[in-house]
Amino acid sequence: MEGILNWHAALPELVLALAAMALLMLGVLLHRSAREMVSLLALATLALTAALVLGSDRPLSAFGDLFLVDDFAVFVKTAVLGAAALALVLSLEWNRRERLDRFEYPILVLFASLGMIMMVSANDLMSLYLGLELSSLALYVLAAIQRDDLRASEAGLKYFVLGALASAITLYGMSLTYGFAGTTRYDGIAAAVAAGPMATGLIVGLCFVTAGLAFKISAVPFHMWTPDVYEGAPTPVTAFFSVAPKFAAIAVLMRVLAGPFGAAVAQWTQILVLLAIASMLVGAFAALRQANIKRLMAYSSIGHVGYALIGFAAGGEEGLRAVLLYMTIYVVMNISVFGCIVAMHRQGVACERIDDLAGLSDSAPGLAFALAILMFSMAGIPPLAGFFAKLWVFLAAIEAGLWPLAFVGVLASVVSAFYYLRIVKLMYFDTPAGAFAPLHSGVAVVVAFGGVFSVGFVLLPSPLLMVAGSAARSLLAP
Amino acid sequence: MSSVGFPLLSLIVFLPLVGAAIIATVRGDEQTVSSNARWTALWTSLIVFFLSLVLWARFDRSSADFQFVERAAWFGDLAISYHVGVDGLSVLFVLLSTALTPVCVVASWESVESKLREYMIAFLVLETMMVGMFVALDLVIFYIFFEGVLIPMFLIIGVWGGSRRTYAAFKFFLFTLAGSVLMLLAVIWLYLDAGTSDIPVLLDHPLSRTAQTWLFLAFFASFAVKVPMWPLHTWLPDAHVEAPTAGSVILAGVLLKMGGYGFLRFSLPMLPEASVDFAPFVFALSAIAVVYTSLVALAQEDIKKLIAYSSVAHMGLVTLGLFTFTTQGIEGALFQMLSHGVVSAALFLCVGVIYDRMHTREIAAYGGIAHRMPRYAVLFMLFSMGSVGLPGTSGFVGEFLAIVGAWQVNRMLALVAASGMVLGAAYMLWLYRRVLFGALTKPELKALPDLSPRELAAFSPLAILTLWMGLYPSSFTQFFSASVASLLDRHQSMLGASRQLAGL
Amino acid sequence: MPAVGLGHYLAVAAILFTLGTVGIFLNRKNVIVILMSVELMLLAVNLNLIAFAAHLGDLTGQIFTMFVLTVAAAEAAIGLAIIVVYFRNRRSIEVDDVRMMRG
Amino acid sequence: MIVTLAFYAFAAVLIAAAAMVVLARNPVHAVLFLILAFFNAAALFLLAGAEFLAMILVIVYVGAVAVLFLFVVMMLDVNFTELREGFVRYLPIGAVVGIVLAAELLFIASVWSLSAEAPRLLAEPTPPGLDNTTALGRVLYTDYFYLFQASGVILLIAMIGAIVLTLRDRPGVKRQDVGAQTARRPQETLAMVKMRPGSGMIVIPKPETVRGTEREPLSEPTGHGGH
Amino acid sequence: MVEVGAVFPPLAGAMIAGLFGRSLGDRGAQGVTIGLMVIAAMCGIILFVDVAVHGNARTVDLATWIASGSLEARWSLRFDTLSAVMVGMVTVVSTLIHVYSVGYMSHDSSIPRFMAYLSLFTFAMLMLVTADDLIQLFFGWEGVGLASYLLIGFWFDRESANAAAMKAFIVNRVGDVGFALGIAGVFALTNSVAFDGIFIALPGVATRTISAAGMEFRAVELCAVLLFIGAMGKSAQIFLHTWLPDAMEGPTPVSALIHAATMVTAGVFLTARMSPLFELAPTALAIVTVIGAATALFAATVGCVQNDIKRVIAYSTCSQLGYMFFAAGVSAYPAAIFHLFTHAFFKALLFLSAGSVIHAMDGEQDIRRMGAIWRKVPITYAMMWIGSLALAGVPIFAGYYSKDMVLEVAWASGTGVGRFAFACGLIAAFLTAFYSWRLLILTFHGDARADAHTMSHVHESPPVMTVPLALLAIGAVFAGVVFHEPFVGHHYAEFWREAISISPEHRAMALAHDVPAEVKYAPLVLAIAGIATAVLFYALAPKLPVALAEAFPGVYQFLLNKWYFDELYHRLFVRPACALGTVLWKGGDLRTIDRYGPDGVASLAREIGRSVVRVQSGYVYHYAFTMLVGLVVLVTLAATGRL
Repeated sequence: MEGILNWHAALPELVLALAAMALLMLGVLLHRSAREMVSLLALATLALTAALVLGSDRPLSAFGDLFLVDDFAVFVKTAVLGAAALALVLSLEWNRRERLDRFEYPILVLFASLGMIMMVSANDLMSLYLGLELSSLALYVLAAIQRDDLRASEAGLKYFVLGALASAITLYGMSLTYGFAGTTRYDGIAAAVAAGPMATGLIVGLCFVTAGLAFKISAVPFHMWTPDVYEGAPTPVTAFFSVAPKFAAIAVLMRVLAGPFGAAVAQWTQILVLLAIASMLVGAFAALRQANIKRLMAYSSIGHVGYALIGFAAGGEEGLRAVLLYMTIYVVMNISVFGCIVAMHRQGVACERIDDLAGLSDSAPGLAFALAILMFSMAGIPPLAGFFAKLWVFLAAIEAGLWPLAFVGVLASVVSAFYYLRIVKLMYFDTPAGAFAPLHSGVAVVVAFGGVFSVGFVLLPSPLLMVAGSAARSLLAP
Repeated sequence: MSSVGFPLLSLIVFLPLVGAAIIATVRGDEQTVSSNARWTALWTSLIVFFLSLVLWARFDRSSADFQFVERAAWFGDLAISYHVGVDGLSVLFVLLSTALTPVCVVASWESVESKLREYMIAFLVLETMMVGMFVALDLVIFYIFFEGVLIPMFLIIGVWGGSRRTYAAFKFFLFTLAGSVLMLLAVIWLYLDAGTSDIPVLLDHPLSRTAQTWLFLAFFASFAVKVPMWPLHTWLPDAHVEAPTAGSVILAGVLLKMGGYGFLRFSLPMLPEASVDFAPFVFALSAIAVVYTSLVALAQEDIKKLIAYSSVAHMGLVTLGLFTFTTQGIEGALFQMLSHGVVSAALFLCVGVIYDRMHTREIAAYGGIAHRMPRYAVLFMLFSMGSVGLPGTSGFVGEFLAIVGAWQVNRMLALVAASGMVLGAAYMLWLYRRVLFGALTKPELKALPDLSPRELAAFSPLAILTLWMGLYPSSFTQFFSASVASLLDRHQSMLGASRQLAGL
Repeated sequence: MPAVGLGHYLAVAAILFTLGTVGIFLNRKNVIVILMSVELMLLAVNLNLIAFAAHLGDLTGQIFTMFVLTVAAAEAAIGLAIIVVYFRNRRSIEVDDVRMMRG
Repeated sequence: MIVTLAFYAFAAVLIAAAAMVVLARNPVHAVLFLILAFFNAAALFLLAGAEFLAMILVIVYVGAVAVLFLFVVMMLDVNFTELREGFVRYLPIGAVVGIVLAAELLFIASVWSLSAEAPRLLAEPTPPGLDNTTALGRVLYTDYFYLFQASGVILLIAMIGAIVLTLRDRPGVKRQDVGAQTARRPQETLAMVKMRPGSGMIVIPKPETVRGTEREPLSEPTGHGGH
Repeated sequence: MVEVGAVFPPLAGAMIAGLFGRSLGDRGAQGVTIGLMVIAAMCGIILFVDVAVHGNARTVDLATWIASGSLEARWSLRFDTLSAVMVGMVTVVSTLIHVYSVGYMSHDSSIPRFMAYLSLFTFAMLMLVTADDLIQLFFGWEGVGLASYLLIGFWFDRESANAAAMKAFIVNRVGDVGFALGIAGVFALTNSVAFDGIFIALPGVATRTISAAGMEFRAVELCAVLLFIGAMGKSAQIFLHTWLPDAMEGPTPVSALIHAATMVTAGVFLTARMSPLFELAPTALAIVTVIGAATALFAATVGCVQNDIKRVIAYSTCSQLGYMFFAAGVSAYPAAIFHLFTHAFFKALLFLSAGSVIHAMDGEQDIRRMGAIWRKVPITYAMMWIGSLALAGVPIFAGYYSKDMVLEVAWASGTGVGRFAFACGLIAAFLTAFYSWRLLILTFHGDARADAHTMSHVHESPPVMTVPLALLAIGAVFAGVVFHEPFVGHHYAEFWREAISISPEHRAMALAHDVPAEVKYAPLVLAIAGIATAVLFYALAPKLPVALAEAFPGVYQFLLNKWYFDELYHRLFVRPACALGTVLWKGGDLRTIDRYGPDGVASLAREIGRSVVRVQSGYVYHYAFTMLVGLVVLVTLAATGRL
């Protein structure tokens, strides 16, 4: 438990950081031909890091309580690293096709992942802030990495401007928290919050921090960047955005709210209820009229965050576990859907319009089938995995008596079913718009993974349930 | 609970998936794939049907308990398990589902031209979902199958449907989904309240009156859409009209029964007081359904739409019978569901036969085809009479028992229910007259061939069932009479208990 | 304990922060001004942290400020780089032009 | 007293300068006002006893970041633009939101009360007798070493990011690549062609040509001052 | 064995002829069905003798049919006097008509189908009369309805036939609603649907009341009325009679068998069968009497002006059924059944004779285009005379005995409704005689009004048609005199035994033999007067009816248009139902439920989506502004303590 310089607690982070730097050197030395190799090595790095994460001792805190490893951190880190790896797999094909021949790409992904796993393990507002910024900066660059593309640069610009605003907001909240609690350590803040009536400054700090993190998970009304950035950024980057940072950010939010602000549960529950309702509704309604599939997925992800927040608002071990399960299932489904989007290209041009999917069941039955499964799963239709995700959050919500949330949730799920179905409809009911180029094997693996997961989850749900349960427990009783 | 070592129910539920997997893995040219899909689907569904005949044979008809029970852990720490079994209320629905699936496969033998493989897969998956729903003894499992039906059905309507298939498929899907999600909340609440989602346990789980009221409404939202009850019925005509023939057959034959079965399985026994409280409301809606949709059926110009509306009217009789809480009412409703499953399925097949030949469902496009298709005319007449409720056909028994049940509750209700007899006769005979009878003047009809042996093969089991159920219904009612009796006993005692409680 | 009360510092920081936010959404000129507004907000944060640190007699606030400054610098670098990229593509950095994607 | 007066003076200038950053029509002016604001903020830091950070602020911000801003403003050569009517149109509602936010934050400032636990929870109480810089230095490289390293990585990312985004490959520019030149073999460049008299010559292109790399050595075109 | 032999051979015949008709051929189908009918008829006669004459009533139990709780309906064959009489009559008449059909339908293209339908009908009718419970009775009841529907619409390429068939089925169904509800009511009351069970339980529940439509009724009255509504439908009593004249669209043997001899009398049979119930329900009985009397009169008036030979006879059937009902209504069920029995013979005879005429006239049915053919079809002519004499109630002919008895019991009942029925019956007797002779004269005498071609082809029917006619004529002549004594004589109770129960205070049967002479001879006098009037109008002064019609155009049109019942119903039910259907469909389903339900919600969702998306303007400052508003809202809520 103790030890100021307990380095081995942060072994995965160290390995990841060093490997990223080493790959940077490799890339610089090999330059032009390096992208493929660096990407593969980055994948290996992610795998190695994930293995180290899984094997880490826990619970363990290090660096004078700046850093904490527990079941929760391990769960989230593994998921984040896995998501990053899958996104990287998708980029292999895309980058070759789109002539995005930059070895920096995988390295930025590695650094972004580093930032995420750092913030997941943060046990202090400062480590949180640095982890957050570490990942954010890498993500800003990634969003704009297709720098000759106007849309990508606009996406980068928007993401950056709003991200900077959000981090300023977070920071302001942190400063207030620090000031009024007298410390930046989580346990210290928890003690300050728990002691007597809460200082107004702490409540406002809570609001600011929550708002800033809500930006990262794109919860309404801090979601505005999402559709534009998702649309503009290169597809594998969007895929990465939609899974890893989101999971990490929601995990951080959980850590912060359940830990330091654990005693203010009454306050943050209400904030989350508002965010959840707004997110679900916006996610459901705004996506109805989208023509660009990435934009649609952006709104879809906003909606999904709303659902995850339901579980969060419900609180307790059940609720937190529901969030973890929801996010895990969401991550797998979403990355696979993006795999399908990456596969959408014909005559060397990437297609993003939903209408481009028309008649896919004729030209690429396998892909269409997988995407259909994923869409039904996203819509939460049993027996697919997405249903269980929703089942658990609703279970938690009802257990906590949050009926309005549950109602809005189910109604929004009906509305959102419409646009998921629309994609199925295009693929299966409509006449073909032309075949896509053949599927790349890496993309196929990602897509198949998501499809098999969605279908097969029903058969063996208990392992994930158990792991998520212990993660949630460790968050509540460190 | 008589338990068999052999996992018969699981086999019946999941064997179709195996068939689907076999179909999915076949490679080859279009011809091979199609032919393989047909035969695999046929054999799979037949094997499943024969397996379910074992249920028929070995089911202990004197017992109201769940039989052929299987149970396995599923969710680890949650008290949600894989639990299946059948009792008198469900066993015949299993048979209905497994019997109709091969009929559908045969009916789609040649009429489906594109993506036959996917079509057959969808049907087999659908069979799994349907049967699974009827045998589920765990609320969550039930919900999964209940909802899971939507996916294959959505595709069946949407991919192989008519010109407005998209609208119909979406309407079907979203309408039913909207109802079901509310039920999901109720399911979750029940699970939390009782600590388990095991249906046999839940049946004995006492609930406060307020809780019953809310749960009833939530379940109602789902089942009423599925049944469908007026005014939630408008998805049905659209879905039927656009669905391919076999899709309509399954939709009318089995899917509509899911709502009635749900009422019977959950609302009545679990929520006795709320059921009694809401009975007048249900009666009102059912009565409106019977009269309203029958009148609407009279005005239809599309054969399928007419039959679809007639389904709504018939199902109105089902809900009416269920909530009478009389032996005759409930047994009548059950029988009516089974009978409607056979008769309306057959009627949709009938429509399919001429649709395949003429590619139109406009009533006005036909006339006098009895001249050319005497066998078809006979069968159509038989099923029309079944639909009309002529004694000696299956339709009579359920309808009559429901009326008897209704009479014991309210005389006017019985009158309204019985008025369906007149209106039903009116629209069915009007349909028959315009399609089959009259002079054969339209030149394009003059070369219509009569039923092919394959079509006859699809019809014959349904015709036999229609007559068998009409002439010897007790061979069916004996399956569920014990269960219905115990349901009513339980209902009475629960009502009594809660009244006592209220008295204290 | 500094001579000036914590409240005064906080008030200044609050005004600064508000100016920064207002600058972001009222600005119709160019994107760089938005960046500057963000810098103002960060400055407000730093002022807060320093004031608290002084008031509490704690170094954490100052350490925090230092990291904030570091990050702010990095952020500025990346922000400006993105603006440059955008300018190269669009030949403009007017805020109203940054709206190719919407809806 | 003087300290208080100085505080008010610096604070007033700070706020005015900040307002001008937002309001200035000329971006160059805005940058200059930003620099002014930084200076005043540094003064306020000093008043609060954070000498080291005050210096850092002046050196890092004014010396590097603000200048960087200026550099970019100049480089991009953006026009001076009028305030658009959007500004006026959105001013009221913007002002309302701004005022509400400010009011709330000022409210916190006015009624602040630190947590009773705060004194007990301090992570790094200011060690008595040490000057500010030493005290910071002692903890920065010990207790906060982890974060110090992390901030280093952040700067690395900023560097990579800036390069990735702005370093341009110029395909037209010819550069010398000694390695490539010496590695060339005759077979790759030389084609022996048998000529029949009077037939003219057809140039057969070589299947592949080794081209020189166009990458410059790593540098920081938009570099900035760090630690 | 005999019991089964009486009932099921027709079913076998129907199935054989129906399913294998094409391979059997016309002759084969005819042979099989007639052969099986003969077997049934022989069994029927044996049973009649054994059960009715020797009193060996019995019930053959076959199988359970419907069992639901205490409701248990069984397949069984009940043979008591009532059903034995019916079985005997039905099998014999049906056999004769099967034979007749061979000749009548000889030119038709689907003879096997026709024979199958006839046999099917016979089977259903037999199931009806041998039922041991109300539900089997209902099975037969609906079965004959189906057969009737199929036979009326036999020539299904004729639109009018289809319309008539539908009308018959649907109007019958209206009555059946009453019947079904009546069964439900009886079951609710007695907890049984089997006759014995009902009859045993009835006395105990006679005083029970029941609420319906906000009113209190005596349960037995309500049930009896409901059952009678069923009977009205099947027996074409006024208000539900409209289908019967139209039913003449069917081939004539059908009219004879179904719409004269057997099916339409099922209502009377039902009333007699349920006599224990009706005996407990005086109001219901009064209703039966009034309806019956009104029908008798109404149909007779309409019959006087009809021009279709079969329609005239159809209205006469309707009228005669009225007689039977008012007899039943005054508790004189034996009289009703007796009239039913004799009526079966002479009405079948009349119809078949009419069929013979039509056959001779090449399908012509309008008596205005007949005339002067009596020499060419002498046998038919004679048969028609016999039938008409029996119908008019001229002594020694069957109708005389039964009709007299009916009128006497009506008088003898002594009640007001009984007297009303008597009065109506007398007038109807006059009218009956009048239109019968009108028909005779117009058809056979006077000028030849058909075209020359038709006239040249008029020929007597073949023996296969005339022999059944002759056999029926024997019945029409002798059925009255032979069966008068056992059916309605002084010892009628010994004949009917338990099959009919009449409560002791209803003494119409007993008193009928002691009515005053003027009552006894009034019908005969009026019948002769009717005949005389007809002769006057159509043979001696043919201008007179035309003048009368012109003098009272209102009355004439009123009668010609059958009291405008069809038009009334069309306006009142058919058109509104269709219009309402369209309104509910287009206005209700499409424009209300769909528009404000699914479609409305969908477009609302799209609309919301559009406005949500509009916020997503693309401007960074809008985005930032939204975020800050969100922040401010959160902080405000926090600051004001709402969080």
